[in-house]
Amino acid sequence: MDLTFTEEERAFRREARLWLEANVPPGPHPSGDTADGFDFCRRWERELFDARWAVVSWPERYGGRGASLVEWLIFEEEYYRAGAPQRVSQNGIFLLAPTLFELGTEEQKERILPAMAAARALWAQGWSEPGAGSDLAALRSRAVRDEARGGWLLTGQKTWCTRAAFCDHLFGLFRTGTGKEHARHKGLTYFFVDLRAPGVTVRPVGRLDGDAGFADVVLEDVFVPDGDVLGRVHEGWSVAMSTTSSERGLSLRSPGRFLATAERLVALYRRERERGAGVACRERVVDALLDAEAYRLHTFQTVSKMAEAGAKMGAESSLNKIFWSEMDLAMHETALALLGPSAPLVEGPDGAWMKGFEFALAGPIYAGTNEIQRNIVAERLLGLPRK
Amino acid sequence: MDLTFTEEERAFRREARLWLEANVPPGPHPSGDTADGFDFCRRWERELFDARWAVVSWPERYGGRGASLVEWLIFEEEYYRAGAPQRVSQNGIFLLAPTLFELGTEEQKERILPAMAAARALWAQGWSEPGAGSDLAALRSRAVRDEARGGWLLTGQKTWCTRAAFCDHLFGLFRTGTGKEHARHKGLTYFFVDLRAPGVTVRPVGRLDGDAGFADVVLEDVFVPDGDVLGRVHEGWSVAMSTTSSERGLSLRSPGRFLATAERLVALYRRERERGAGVACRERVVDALLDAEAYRLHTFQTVSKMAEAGAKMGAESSLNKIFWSEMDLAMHETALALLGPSAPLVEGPDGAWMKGFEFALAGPIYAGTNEIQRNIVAERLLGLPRK
Amino acid sequence: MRFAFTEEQLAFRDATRAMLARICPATAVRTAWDPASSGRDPARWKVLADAGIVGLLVDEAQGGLGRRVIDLVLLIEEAGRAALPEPLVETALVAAPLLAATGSPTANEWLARIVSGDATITTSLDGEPLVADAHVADRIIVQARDTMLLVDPRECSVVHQPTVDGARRIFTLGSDPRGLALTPGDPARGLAARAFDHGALGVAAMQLGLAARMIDLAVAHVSTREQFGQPVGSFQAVKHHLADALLALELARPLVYRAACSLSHDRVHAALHVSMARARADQAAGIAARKSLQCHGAIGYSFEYDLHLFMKRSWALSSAFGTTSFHRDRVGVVCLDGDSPPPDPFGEP
Amino acid sequence: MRFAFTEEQLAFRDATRAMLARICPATAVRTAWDPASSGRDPARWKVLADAGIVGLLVDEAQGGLGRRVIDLVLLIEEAGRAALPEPLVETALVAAPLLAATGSPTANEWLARIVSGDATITTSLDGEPLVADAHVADRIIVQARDTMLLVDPRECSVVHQPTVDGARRIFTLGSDPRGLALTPGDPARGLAARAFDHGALGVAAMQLGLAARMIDLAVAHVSTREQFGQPVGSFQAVKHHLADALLALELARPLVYRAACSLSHDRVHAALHVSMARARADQAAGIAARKSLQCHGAIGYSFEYDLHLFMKRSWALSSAFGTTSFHRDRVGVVCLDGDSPPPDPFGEP
Repeated sequence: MDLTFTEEERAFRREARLWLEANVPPGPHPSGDTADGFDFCRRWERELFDARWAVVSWPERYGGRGASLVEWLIFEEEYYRAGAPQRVSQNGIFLLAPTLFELGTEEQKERILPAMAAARALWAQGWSEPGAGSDLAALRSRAVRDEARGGWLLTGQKTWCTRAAFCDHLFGLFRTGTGKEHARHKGLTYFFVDLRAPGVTVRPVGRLDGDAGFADVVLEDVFVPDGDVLGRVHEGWSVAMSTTSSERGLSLRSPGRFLATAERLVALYRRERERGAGVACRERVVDALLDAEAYRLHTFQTVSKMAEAGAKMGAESSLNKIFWSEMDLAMHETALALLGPSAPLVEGPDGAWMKGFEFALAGPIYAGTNEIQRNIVAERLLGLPRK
Repeated sequence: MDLTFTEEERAFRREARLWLEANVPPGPHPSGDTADGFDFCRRWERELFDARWAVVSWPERYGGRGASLVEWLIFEEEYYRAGAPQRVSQNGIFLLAPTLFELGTEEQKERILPAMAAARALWAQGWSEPGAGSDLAALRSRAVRDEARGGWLLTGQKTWCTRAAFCDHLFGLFRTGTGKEHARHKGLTYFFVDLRAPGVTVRPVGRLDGDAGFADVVLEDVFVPDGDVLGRVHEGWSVAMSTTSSERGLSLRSPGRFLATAERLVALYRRERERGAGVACRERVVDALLDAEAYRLHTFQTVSKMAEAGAKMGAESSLNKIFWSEMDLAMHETALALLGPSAPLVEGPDGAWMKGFEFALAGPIYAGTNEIQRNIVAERLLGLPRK
Repeated sequence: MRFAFTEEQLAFRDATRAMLARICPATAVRTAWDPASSGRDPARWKVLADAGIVGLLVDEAQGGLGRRVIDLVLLIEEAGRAALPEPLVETALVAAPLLAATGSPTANEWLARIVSGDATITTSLDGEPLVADAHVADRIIVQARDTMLLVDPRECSVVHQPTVDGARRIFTLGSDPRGLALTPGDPARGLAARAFDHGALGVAAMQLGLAARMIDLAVAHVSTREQFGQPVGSFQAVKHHLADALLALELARPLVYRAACSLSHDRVHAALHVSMARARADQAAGIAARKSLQCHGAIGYSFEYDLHLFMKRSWALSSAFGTTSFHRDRVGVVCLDGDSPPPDPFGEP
Repeated sequence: MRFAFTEEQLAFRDATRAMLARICPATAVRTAWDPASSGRDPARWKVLADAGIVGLLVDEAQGGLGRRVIDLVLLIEEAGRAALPEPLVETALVAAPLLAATGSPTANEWLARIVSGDATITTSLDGEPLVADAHVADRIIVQARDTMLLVDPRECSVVHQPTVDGARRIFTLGSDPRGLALTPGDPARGLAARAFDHGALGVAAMQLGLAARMIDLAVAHVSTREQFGQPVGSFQAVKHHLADALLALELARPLVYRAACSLSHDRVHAALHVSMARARADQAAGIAARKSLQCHGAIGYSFEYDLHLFMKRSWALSSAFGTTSFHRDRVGVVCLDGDSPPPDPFGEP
């Protein structure tokens, strides 16, 4: 066990820090869930890519640096430390790419990954449907074989597609099997959909926090060629599961984000302490520090294990997801308590806390509700009986 | 709405307070869950009865004062305020008696109630069985008809019978119906059992807190005459439900108990504050005060409603049970945090907190676990669908 | 000892609930979000005034109903259930009794206008720098230490401060506003303290109604929404979330009603009782928001669905007339910090 | 950066777990409750010593294995899993390094006896008035400000203070015990501070093992116990209770292992890291106790069932080498109270 960074890791951090300090545009940045903000973020993503910081852990030939997982975590820490803009490439990079690396064809990887990294093509996820939220296997959107054209015709409705109003592509599951043997988790196929293709209608859906990045995506006989199927036909569930495991676990919410929030919270505590307020919140700020520190160390522990044993994140990603989502919410609640009378304000220097609180409220819901995650922890990690 | 006490209520409180101040033996009192302590408590119960404080809300002819529910609450407050001994008559008075008043024959009431009030006969409850805890309807102890002797032969095992090692009688449910139509909640009958009757074996079971009041009661062909059936044969479930509703709700844990605990907690906080400790616990002590106050007011609200509308406690008793049991635990946890290094000690002036904590841990379990109670709240008060 | 509302009080509550369902459905609250509009509906306000609600606490001599806080608390709760955008707490529960108590010559004139629904008045008390509805209020009662002024907001600079709740409009006032002096010297502080407690109690009552509404929405949703082939509400985790929300609400209620009673009778511990009420009513609404949203899943997170209207009002109100933390702290100050004993826990409730 | 134990460390842990399952089953812990006995088993202690565990941190020159805290932490965790009654933390993790650090002439002699299993030594540090195992310890290291004495407990009055855990024996010492001076002057405080942190880390490791054991017991119970025609463990509320317990445990682990690492390398923030570890390990054990008991229902509440042996050890240990509150507070003191910035959150872990 060696909890000091290697000389290489330190050098990597220094390089990242210097570049970010020199290049991060001064804040506050517009939200990537608005049209203008999305454009701003897309331009920023391109700068990141040009400096080879967009996808540090990817192989160089796809635009990365072949960085280790520890280095990737270091980059993430520096990214949030620098207060850099929101990453609108996130769903592609963190949800789709790991699956593509594992199960995509060489042609797919070369076609999709560099464009994704360079923010030439931005991706939205298409998991949920109006009748299939936590119960993803209940999805009903279908794909019908179009043998003549060598592909599929997709029909149905996807909902809660993050930033789909602005993205270029969507990935998601569609029901290809129709027989009884294809109910629920069986007979699904993982597709890539061009959001500009004929038959696609994107309808923005307002979010609780007022931003409009969410969208419903309605598909009517949208043609998708065979080359845009990921993995095998009818086996989309197991293809998708490696992605949702990423979403829940390691990659979507790296510790750097929460270290940065905790640091801001400590600064807020100190400021309010001088005003004479906040004593009652001290215990909660201590908990925020403990949470952020525990999550950082836990993640280092996980990547050390993965690096050594080549292990994948399994049900442990559910533990992560419960922890970061509830930590994030608690930190923002504490900040609002510290802000006192000005907590409800959404503009000015402190307004970001209320916006952040609203966003944090979604954490225990998306990527599989925390109720589902606790079931998974109990059943898969503790071995409790399924119903 | 009038939140001041009437002149009669004040006079009642004064009288109770004066008598208790003059008569409560100096503490600490032995636990009623030990043999010696039980005898001590039984003698005390007799003193209470002789002064007509044992069962203030009962009619005078059974040994009470015909006091109102508000007066009963006032007596309870004064009782805990005075730090009077544990009431080993509790299970009879609070669990059996309300049912007996409602469903007992005149003969049963006259035979059982005065003796219970005078602590000549002390009662244990016999609900749980080894295979039937939260799932009370799974009980398997049986009663077989003995037509010749005009009664029933009881066989089976009851467990977690509070103080049964020292009590005289037990009340509980036994399966009298055997057909398919008598499964689960049906075909049960409510019996009184003499714990000295032939065929009864009482086996003390140690409790987590070291006291030995719990017992298993094993019955082998124990004869119980027809006169010791409460309510109708085969309808014991509905008979028992009015009792468990009392147990969960209003009567078993009156607010006085928690007001007294909160008062002790405040004193402990002030003492520890002077030692320089306890600042971090201030929020928790505030919560204890709020809890105790809320529970007191909520109870006054309930009895006002009951007095006016003649309403019975229904599923609301489940709300009460969740609240008082979790409040009690939180108060004791706070006290232990305040005690600091001496928290684990079980003797000396502060040792009562650890003992109280251990006892409080049982609260969310007995009388129907809080998980079951939350189901009841959700299904009966909010109308959520049963599975 | 009788801790129950009268038949009349309950009937007035039921009528108010029915009326608000008609004049202030969720769509109306949504309309009040429109930043291009004032977000206020004079016609709705007039209905409330005509029903006697706005002038409930005003003396009969000025055309009011001459009632007490305890008669108003259930109606404020209904306003919470409806997320009423208009400043009912500010005008009916804070400004009206404050005006009456100043004994100022102009007070009666304004009280009559409040009763008739022709005037809304809000307040800016010491330590409460944010003023509700300064964009529409006819007057603002501004207290600064020992002075209390009746200020015409059109004659001083008011700056809108956008909050999380688009229907709640909050403003800062320019420094040193000028207006008509209401009380000379010392009494101002005492009156302001009482007004502050009235406002805090009003917020507590609003929170009860908001919590109840959020729970209702969640119950309706989980009873019909199916996942895994069964209603979401049949899952134990969902049941327990909503049971927790109901528990917090039901145990907060009596604290709020008691505080209303204590204010009505000017009881010595009224301020403590108000703070106890706020501590738990704010908490109950916070739990109801959190649990209801969670039980809704992503649907509750969409702007088109109504839940957020109530959640956001609750968050916004948690900082009005003292924050939740302020009120919790005040309980500690009275009961823990001093060396004098706290109120007798076995005394009058 | 490599946050993982070595194969050898894991193998030593596995061997220790197997050994403790043999020499310290729950029945043995129950035996240690007997108030008529010392509650200690010299034969068991000898096995631990022979395995090299007791003397793990002692220099090879004195017969020990010359290892670091990071090599011991997993074994202490196993002692927690077994609720080992003997003073392993006190002797192996606190007294032995403290003795060695004093450089006192008699230290080596006692270190050799510790290694061989012939001596147990516990401590009484400033601010920690309660001494473990004074009834059986061969010596007690007593610190009072700048002095540190090696005291023979038979030569000073020790008074048993019964705790909730019958297997944990705690004593107060008579005032001004006499004994052999170990260090003159100032260094005593520094050494004692380090010993205190060693003890606190040991408690944290014990708590991890206790928590794991309690969760194991609950999982085993709810997987077989049936109510309402199905295993109790198939109810969602039960699943979520135990998931919460596991969550707390798994997120506490890395804090404890990091603290062990920091102590091993005398890192500048080692004391802070220890307090972070204690804050969360105590909490995890508390949650495991509460949730496991709840999932057991009444069965867990009986003295005959083993769960309480582990719960009570956990409660007793929460006050040893600083209370949970003390350690939480120390995190606040370092990171919040001063005006100097806290440790860089983006620095070395």
